[in-house]
Amino acid sequence: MDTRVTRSWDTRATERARRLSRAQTALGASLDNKRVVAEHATRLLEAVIAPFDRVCLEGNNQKQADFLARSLAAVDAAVVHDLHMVQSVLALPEHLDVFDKGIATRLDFSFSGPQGTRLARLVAQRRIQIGAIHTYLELFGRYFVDLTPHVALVTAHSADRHGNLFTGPNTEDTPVIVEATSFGGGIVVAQVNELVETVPRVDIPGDWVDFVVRAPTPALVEPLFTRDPAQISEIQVLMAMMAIKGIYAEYGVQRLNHGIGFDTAAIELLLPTYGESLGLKGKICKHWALNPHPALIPAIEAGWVESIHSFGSELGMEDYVRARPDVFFTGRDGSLRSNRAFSQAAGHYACDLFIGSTLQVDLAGNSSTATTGRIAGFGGAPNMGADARGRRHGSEAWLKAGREARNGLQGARGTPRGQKLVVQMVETFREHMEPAFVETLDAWELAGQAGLPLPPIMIYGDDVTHVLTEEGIANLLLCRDDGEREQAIRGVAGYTAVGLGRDRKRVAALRERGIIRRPEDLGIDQRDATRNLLAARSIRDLVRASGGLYRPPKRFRNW
Amino acid sequence: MNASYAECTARQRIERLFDADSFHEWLPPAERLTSPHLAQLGVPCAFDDGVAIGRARLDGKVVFVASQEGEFMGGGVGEVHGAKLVGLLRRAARDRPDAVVLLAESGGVRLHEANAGLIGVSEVMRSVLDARASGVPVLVLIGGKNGCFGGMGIVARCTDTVIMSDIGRLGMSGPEVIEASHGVEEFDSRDRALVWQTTGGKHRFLSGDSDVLVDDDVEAFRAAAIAWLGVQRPAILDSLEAEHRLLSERLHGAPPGADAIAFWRQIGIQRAEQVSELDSEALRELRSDAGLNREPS
Amino acid sequence: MSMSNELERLHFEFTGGRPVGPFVPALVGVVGSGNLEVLVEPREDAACTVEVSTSARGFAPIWEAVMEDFRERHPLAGLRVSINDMGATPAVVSLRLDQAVAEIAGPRP
Amino acid sequence: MNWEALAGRLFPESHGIEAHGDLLYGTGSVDGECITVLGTTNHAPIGVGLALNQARIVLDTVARHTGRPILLLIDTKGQQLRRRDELLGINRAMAHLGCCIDLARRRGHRVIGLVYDQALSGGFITSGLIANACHALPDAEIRVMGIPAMARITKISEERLTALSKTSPVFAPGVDNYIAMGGVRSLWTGDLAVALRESLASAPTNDERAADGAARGGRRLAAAVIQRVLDAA
Repeated sequence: MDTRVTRSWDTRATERARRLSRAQTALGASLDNKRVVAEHATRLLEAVIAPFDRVCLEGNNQKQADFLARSLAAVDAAVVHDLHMVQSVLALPEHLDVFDKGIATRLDFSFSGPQGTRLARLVAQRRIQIGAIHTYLELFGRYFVDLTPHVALVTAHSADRHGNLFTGPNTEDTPVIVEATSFGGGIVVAQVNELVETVPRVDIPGDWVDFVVRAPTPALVEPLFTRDPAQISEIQVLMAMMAIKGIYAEYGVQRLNHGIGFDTAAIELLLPTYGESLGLKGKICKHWALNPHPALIPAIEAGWVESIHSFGSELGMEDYVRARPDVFFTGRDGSLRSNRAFSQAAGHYACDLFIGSTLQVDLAGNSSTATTGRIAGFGGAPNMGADARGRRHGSEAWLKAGREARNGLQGARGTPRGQKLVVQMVETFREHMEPAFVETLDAWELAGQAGLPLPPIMIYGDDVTHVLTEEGIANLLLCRDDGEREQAIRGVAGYTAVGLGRDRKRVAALRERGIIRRPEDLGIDQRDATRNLLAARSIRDLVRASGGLYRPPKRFRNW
Repeated sequence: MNASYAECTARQRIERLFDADSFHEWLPPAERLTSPHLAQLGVPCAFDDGVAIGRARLDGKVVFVASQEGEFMGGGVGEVHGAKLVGLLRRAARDRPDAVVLLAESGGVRLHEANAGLIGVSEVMRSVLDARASGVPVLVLIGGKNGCFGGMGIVARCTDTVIMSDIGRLGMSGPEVIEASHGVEEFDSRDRALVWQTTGGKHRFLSGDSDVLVDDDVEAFRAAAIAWLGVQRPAILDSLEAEHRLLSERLHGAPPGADAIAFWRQIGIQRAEQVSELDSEALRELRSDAGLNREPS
Repeated sequence: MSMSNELERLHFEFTGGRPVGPFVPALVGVVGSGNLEVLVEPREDAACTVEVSTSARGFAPIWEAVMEDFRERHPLAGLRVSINDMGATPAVVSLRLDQAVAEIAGPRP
Repeated sequence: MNWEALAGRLFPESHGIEAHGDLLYGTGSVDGECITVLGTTNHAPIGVGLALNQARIVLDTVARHTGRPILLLIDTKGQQLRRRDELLGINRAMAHLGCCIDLARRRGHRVIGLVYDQALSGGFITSGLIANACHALPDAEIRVMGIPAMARITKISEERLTALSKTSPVFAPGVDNYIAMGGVRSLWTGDLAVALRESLASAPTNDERAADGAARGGRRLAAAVIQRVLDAA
């Protein structure tokens, strides 16, 4: 029986050709091969974008296609409207202006830190329909399934005549966006800071790129991962000591990722001092999936680090990375080659530990940075902070965590396997005495407000293996029921209402069994936790530690 | 690693900079001489009202010392705080120690005590000049995060010797105040490199407003204080005429606008554009090459 | 838990405990935002008193819990503790209290 | 009050005071004795230039007219808020002006300050407040900082500061507060020429403001604290 339909099979190709010729007629002589003059950028977009298209406007963690964002926000809404935006980060006002103007109506994204409040307002006013908030790898995956962009507006450092792109240290999301769009029958437009004869290296081949426009001003790049050691407190030093001795040394963690924050910066700055005093060099922290954190310079220089693969780069670290090719992934031109998709995959499957901070933790261990009135999303944390159930290769840390999680269980849940260490590190009270431990996360209230199908939880309780506060470490792997898990969390929640609500006897019993361990149980005297333990106490110390190779952006230079 | 001066509290600076265990405090915290004006504003007091004063020894010499706590009210001078400084300086004029050493870290007048603070700061200024007139040298050390501003920025330039680290800053109005009144084009207070080029230790040393530039290290501050302890700037007509010539030539000779690098080049500093990269030792060479040095005579 | 414009004053008193012995008053910490200063002085009688003046209002139950744990760690008699606080977290309060007691107990064994 | 009217009432016979931009200078005579007059008008912001111009006049008086009294007429909105002035060291120029006035005082020149309109802290601290004594006209105002700027820095609401500036002597800009706190020696009312003559006759040589503040009840602690430091063991 013949079940074949009669249809033409190359509609995407013909549509793409139609749009390219529309661009040709719209731009005329000013279109030089692939090169578009900046003044005609908006006219180009009106030619190659059609209403209801899926458009991927590169808004990354660090770099932004800001000129193309402005050009898109300037199109005639009668010509281009009802777009479905798919992008990693909503970082710029223009990223939301397109919704204000009706140029776009639907959105799938991953993170919107700076625009979270305005996004929540636009959703409440029904000006934006949110498809879903994803983690990065999830969104990238859908670019190849049901969210393939029709048009991609990306950013790179330079381009040559053929359209070969050099993305420089901040490659970030560009490869995965261009791959999906170009081979999915879409059109790729790139803004660049420079047009050159030959690019230092080819990051994106020219035949995947349709148009290149030199932006009037260099693309915006944000130094997100720079933490000034001068702002690390004694309490954060104490918590870093506990992380190193109570978790990294305990499990022999050699492969890990650090979330952004002063807590993790404190850990990085304690490796060459406190870590050294415990004889841990070579035993922990050899391989990293993280951006070139300036706070890691002293540990690299002291020989702790063998390899780092990065999602993106960090402003000011270019010369240092170039001088340390053994540690970083660099091109023939010597500059960093970052890649968010691959680093996220590495973080999920090839790292034994993720440690990061959060705003709220509840009694089940669920953790979230979602707060009412703001829709922010979580970027890569849900991916990095989840057990990799597909993983099969063993490691000391992974197997030990697996044993602790399954010791004494039977059946399916007791089948021997490993488990990823996911540590939530948080001071019991944040500034203005906001408690980090709560009975109910704000995420529930936000879900109702924004009409989300699920409460936006960053890391689910059953993926969290340890909760670390200034009061101690709660090892949830060893808890065998919800009651134990709740008391273990209350047992490190300090003087918050959740902490004060602890059953003192049960908490004491958990401490006996090693499920809760306080600084003194780890042989740590609180009064040793001073800033003198930090391998660098200021941005300038980091510059010195790098032999002058680290050149911090202006906003960090107080000398 | 060295002991950072900027990291220390006011009391730690005294403990580590002067001869071991030589500090004898007057009006210590237990006497609870706190500000009478803060409670009505819901602001907690400090038992020493933000400044520790007393007698100590520096390389064996008797010195009267004061150290302002930059973290309490930004080191601002209130009624009690100012009176403690005035008392110290008047006692110096009376008892003639070998020198007075002020560890200054202040935004100037403590705005929470506005009028009382303003009168207090002017009394401090008057008592510095009285102490010097009685033959007692007065030195000021500036190396805290908050720098030395407002009325205290003026007091600093009324002393015999100014010693700064490159983290220290010395001026009158903070960048935020200037930005608030004339906009971000006048002064972008977020551009820290610009802020330090305008009032930071390196600029003040190259322009001569600071006599000494040291690293952010308590030992370096101690060594400089010892070297310059006895130095006095006579407050006589000739020296004030010389000061007038210097400031007038600077005003009329300086390039237009407020570009520090152009200013440094104009006063003869080589490699002016690299100044922010260089350490204090290299800066000292640059200044002496330009013939701008004033050695402790 | 508001930062309105009055200071909140709290007082705690404990009896019993071992005499702390003579010592020179000691001050730790600085009244900066998120920080506090703690002054410890000898008392003639055997009580242990704690006076708190804070700009962060409405946290009396937490201060009480912190002081009870401080008492458990350092059951001392003849000790007067005075605190000026500008919104320090309980972790910082406990750390400063321990630092103050360490100051008067002399160098660590 | 504008400066010409003021000059006429201070020196009824004649005076040679002129305004050059915001700078006032010249001479006047009291009972035949010539005195140097200098100061500012138009609520002048004091930049490096204006500070140096005033210092020049004081130095010339000291160099050429030993013992001649100096009258400072003060109307300023404080220091000039420009990055260029900070770069060029406005704090050093202000200190220089203060040191010149201090030198004049030590060499026997009686220096009298008069706040006749407005005085904001930065521009006044090294002129009027360094004189032998500083006086004020009844409707003059002395302020440390404008309330909007003060609210931003102290995080206290403008409403609260405005209320405080009506009730609390520490915040109120009225000169009577400064008199109560000893910052200003007296109010000049009625015949200003007489008030000037009396102030020249009774100019103190050392700094009595803390004592005045205690005696008048506006600043009860300062003098006591100073004394406790002097007496401390």
